Amino acid sequence: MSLTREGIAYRVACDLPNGAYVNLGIGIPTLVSSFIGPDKEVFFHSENGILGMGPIAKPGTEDPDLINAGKQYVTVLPGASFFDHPTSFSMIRGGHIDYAVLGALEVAANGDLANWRTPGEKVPGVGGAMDLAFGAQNVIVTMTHVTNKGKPKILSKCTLPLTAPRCVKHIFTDMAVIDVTPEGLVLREFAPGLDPKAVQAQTEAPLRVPASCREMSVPANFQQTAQPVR
Amino acid sequence: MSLTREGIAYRVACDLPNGAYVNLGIGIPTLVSSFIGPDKEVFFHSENGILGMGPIAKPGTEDPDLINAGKQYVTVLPGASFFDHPTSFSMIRGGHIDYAVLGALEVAANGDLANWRTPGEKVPGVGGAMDLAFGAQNVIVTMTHVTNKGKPKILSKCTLPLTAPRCVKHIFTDMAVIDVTPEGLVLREFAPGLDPKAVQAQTEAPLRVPASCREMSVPANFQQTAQPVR
Amino acid sequence: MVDKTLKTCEEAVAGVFDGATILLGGFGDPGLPGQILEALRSQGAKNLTIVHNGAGGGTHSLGGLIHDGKVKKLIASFPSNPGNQSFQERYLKGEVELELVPQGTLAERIRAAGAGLGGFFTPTGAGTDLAAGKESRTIDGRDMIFEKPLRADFAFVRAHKGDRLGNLNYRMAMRNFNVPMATAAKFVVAEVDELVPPGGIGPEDVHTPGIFVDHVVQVVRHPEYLKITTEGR
Amino acid sequence: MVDKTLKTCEEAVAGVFDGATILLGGFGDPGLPGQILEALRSQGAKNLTIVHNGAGGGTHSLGGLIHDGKVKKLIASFPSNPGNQSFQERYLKGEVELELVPQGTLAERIRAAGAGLGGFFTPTGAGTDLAAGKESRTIDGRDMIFEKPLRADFAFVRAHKGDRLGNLNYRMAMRNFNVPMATAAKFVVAEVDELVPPGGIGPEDVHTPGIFVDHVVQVVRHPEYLKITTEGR
Repeated sequence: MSLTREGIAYRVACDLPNGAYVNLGIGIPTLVSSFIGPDKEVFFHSENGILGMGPIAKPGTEDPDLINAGKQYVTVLPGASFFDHPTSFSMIRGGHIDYAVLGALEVAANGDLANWRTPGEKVPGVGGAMDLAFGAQNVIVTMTHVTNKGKPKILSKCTLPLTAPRCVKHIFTDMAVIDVTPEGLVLREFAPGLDPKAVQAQTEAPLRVPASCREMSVPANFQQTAQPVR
Repeated sequence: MSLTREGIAYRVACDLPNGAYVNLGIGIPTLVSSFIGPDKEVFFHSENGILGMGPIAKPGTEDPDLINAGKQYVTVLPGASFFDHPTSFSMIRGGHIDYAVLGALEVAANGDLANWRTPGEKVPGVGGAMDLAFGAQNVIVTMTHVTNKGKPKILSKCTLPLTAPRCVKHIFTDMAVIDVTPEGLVLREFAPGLDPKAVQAQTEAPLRVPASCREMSVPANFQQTAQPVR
Repeated sequence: MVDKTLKTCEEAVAGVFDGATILLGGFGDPGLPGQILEALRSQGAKNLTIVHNGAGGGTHSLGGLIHDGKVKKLIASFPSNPGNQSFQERYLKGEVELELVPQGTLAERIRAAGAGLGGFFTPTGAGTDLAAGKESRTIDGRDMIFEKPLRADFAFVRAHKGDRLGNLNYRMAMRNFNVPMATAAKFVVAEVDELVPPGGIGPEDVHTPGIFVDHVVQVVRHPEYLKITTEGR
Repeated sequence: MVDKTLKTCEEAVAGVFDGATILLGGFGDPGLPGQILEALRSQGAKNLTIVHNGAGGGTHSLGGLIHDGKVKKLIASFPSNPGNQSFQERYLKGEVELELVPQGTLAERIRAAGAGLGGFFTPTGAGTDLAAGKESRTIDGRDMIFEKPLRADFAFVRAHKGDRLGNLNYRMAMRNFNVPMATAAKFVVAEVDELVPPGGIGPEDVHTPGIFVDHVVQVVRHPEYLKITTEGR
């Protein structure tokens, strides 16, 4: 078993505390906002000057002046605010964003993150990736555990250019929840039906498995029996 | 003859062009705003976050949230704006303020300005004086030509601590209008009834007197026969 | 549900410890959190470092805190107003330290702290007495000095409207130092005239987004506000 | 009387010279001065350096300017969107230079220029490929790199409302890069939806004070605005 993309997002959403200020990257991270339960308020930030974003705008209700950093038409909730880029990145660089949830190409055991240059990509683009990786209080990575060629993405050392050194605190994949600690990677949870050994087999960097390590609690509709998410 | 304080302010006001953005210091500079004729629009800036200030508030109409940098209750004109200190000093430091009209203790022939520490003053205070002296496009000094002990304030070299080096462009006093040029001080105008020689006698730094040097044109009510303004 | 409101100014200052550094908003009275300041005076914390444009007036407000001997150091641009007696008396006796900073540099240093920057080069002050001990370099032909970010343990600010999420809106000239100060401290409390529900401040009218603010406390403006505030600034 | 209004976008770009550096506002379409940009494309100036978050879409807008070969260099954070074909084709042929800057650093460098600062230290990028050639130092235990101000000959921005004094008000997410860009160029023109008389934007609602703006030109939003703008971003 492994988690669907929605499952990974759901699992991240479970960990975000009430009152958190959160920036979501493109891809799986974007899905996180839909899984915040009614028991808590989480505030979503967009680099282009929005705090308090609501859901994606319904077709026909889009406002041309209201997009998110991924250029989707969005909405805002009561209590939202608009501001300029310097203010928006003061929130990021100044450590005011509690959680940045980002995709990754590679994560190293020491928390190094590589997510801005893909191998073979000829035109580089960095956007706000470095600002978020350097600035947010907690960088959470969501990704598939291995590449679409089956190679591990959690490594002893990144091979791709770094986005930021030693920034990742937590890794959420289709197979596991892993914490980055001063003593290395710690396996906190594994997907239903897996075990620590199965996770380690897909992880190049060594994982510590504490006594508290357990199977994830994720509804069945977020699990799949097929191959892990590509 | 010499100019009254109002006369100095009037003479400065005559030189401010239509559309100028101007910051007025405390003292004689504050008086300048009342002498802007109806033929031009000049925009007054206050360090504490106001652009487009109008006159001092009439008694009984003061708003407790609306003061100028001199802590007087003021008004704003249509088209005014409010902003925070970083923005306000971006206007100053960034060279967006066209004219800063400041008082001075001493001005040197090379444009050095000393206006922030008085001799014998035990508690220092700088406020926005340095920001304005370093940042404004044109620094205009208004002051009495000599100290209240009759000593020249326009010197070959300042004796007091500098506010900013080489910043003053024009000097308006009760006796003269003097331009600071790369070739030294140039006497542009002298007060009615005086002559270049009389001005030089009260000026420690040498004055160049070009052929264009002339008597000021200032209404009689701005002139006084008594001693120069103290 | 998130609720950042406090009931009293006493709660706002309860955590202030001896030796704390405090950013105190306002320029003159607009934006000065006067009632939090009075609560701070009663709270008793001492050896404080206060960052404020001036030095407060008479023996009330910041002047009162200094008068009471609670302030070890003042970081300010203009503590030399004739009204700043409490500061001036203690300063001349050597009982309060002063770090004098040009007003724009003070605002920018606070902003830099809130923005996570390590400092900046500015022309302001280069070649003057206030450049003493500062790193200098010539950039694009202009002499510049290096200024460091100025962060604090606490920031106390005053706004006009606030909501339970910490969003703030300022009237007229209230914004001044409050906007950068609200970004640059570990614990930020705003005193406001009016608490409104979320959305009560339109999203374009939020001047300090709630992300920067820990708590909001509604106060009733002193009926003699205007009268009181015309003295001693 | 001061009147900063222009009648046409052609007037806005008339002074643009070959080799000019231009700050181009907007993030995606909100705040993008699309009609000034079309006028610039017709105007014919070449060897331009454009500062913009992305690289524009397809063969219209900034994409069109690049497609036409008018752009010598792009200073951007994210020119790698699949929609940025014009840029990518010319970049891969070596016909356009690229200076890649992290988005927050780009905004802050522009702000620093407008604020008269000489540069700043930031953690963003330290120890990465984008730190190459940059001065670095450790400040308060954190690795930082030095970033320089980024100023320009021209800035073109888009706002919602404007007045004859140059005051601007932005709707929703239009503010983005426009606010700092309007402060950082010698000649600044804003394209607006609506011209209002002075005071038509309340003094608390002015996001870009007129002091920063040279001219304002009112345009009619393209009726297919929404449709057009959903492609190629």
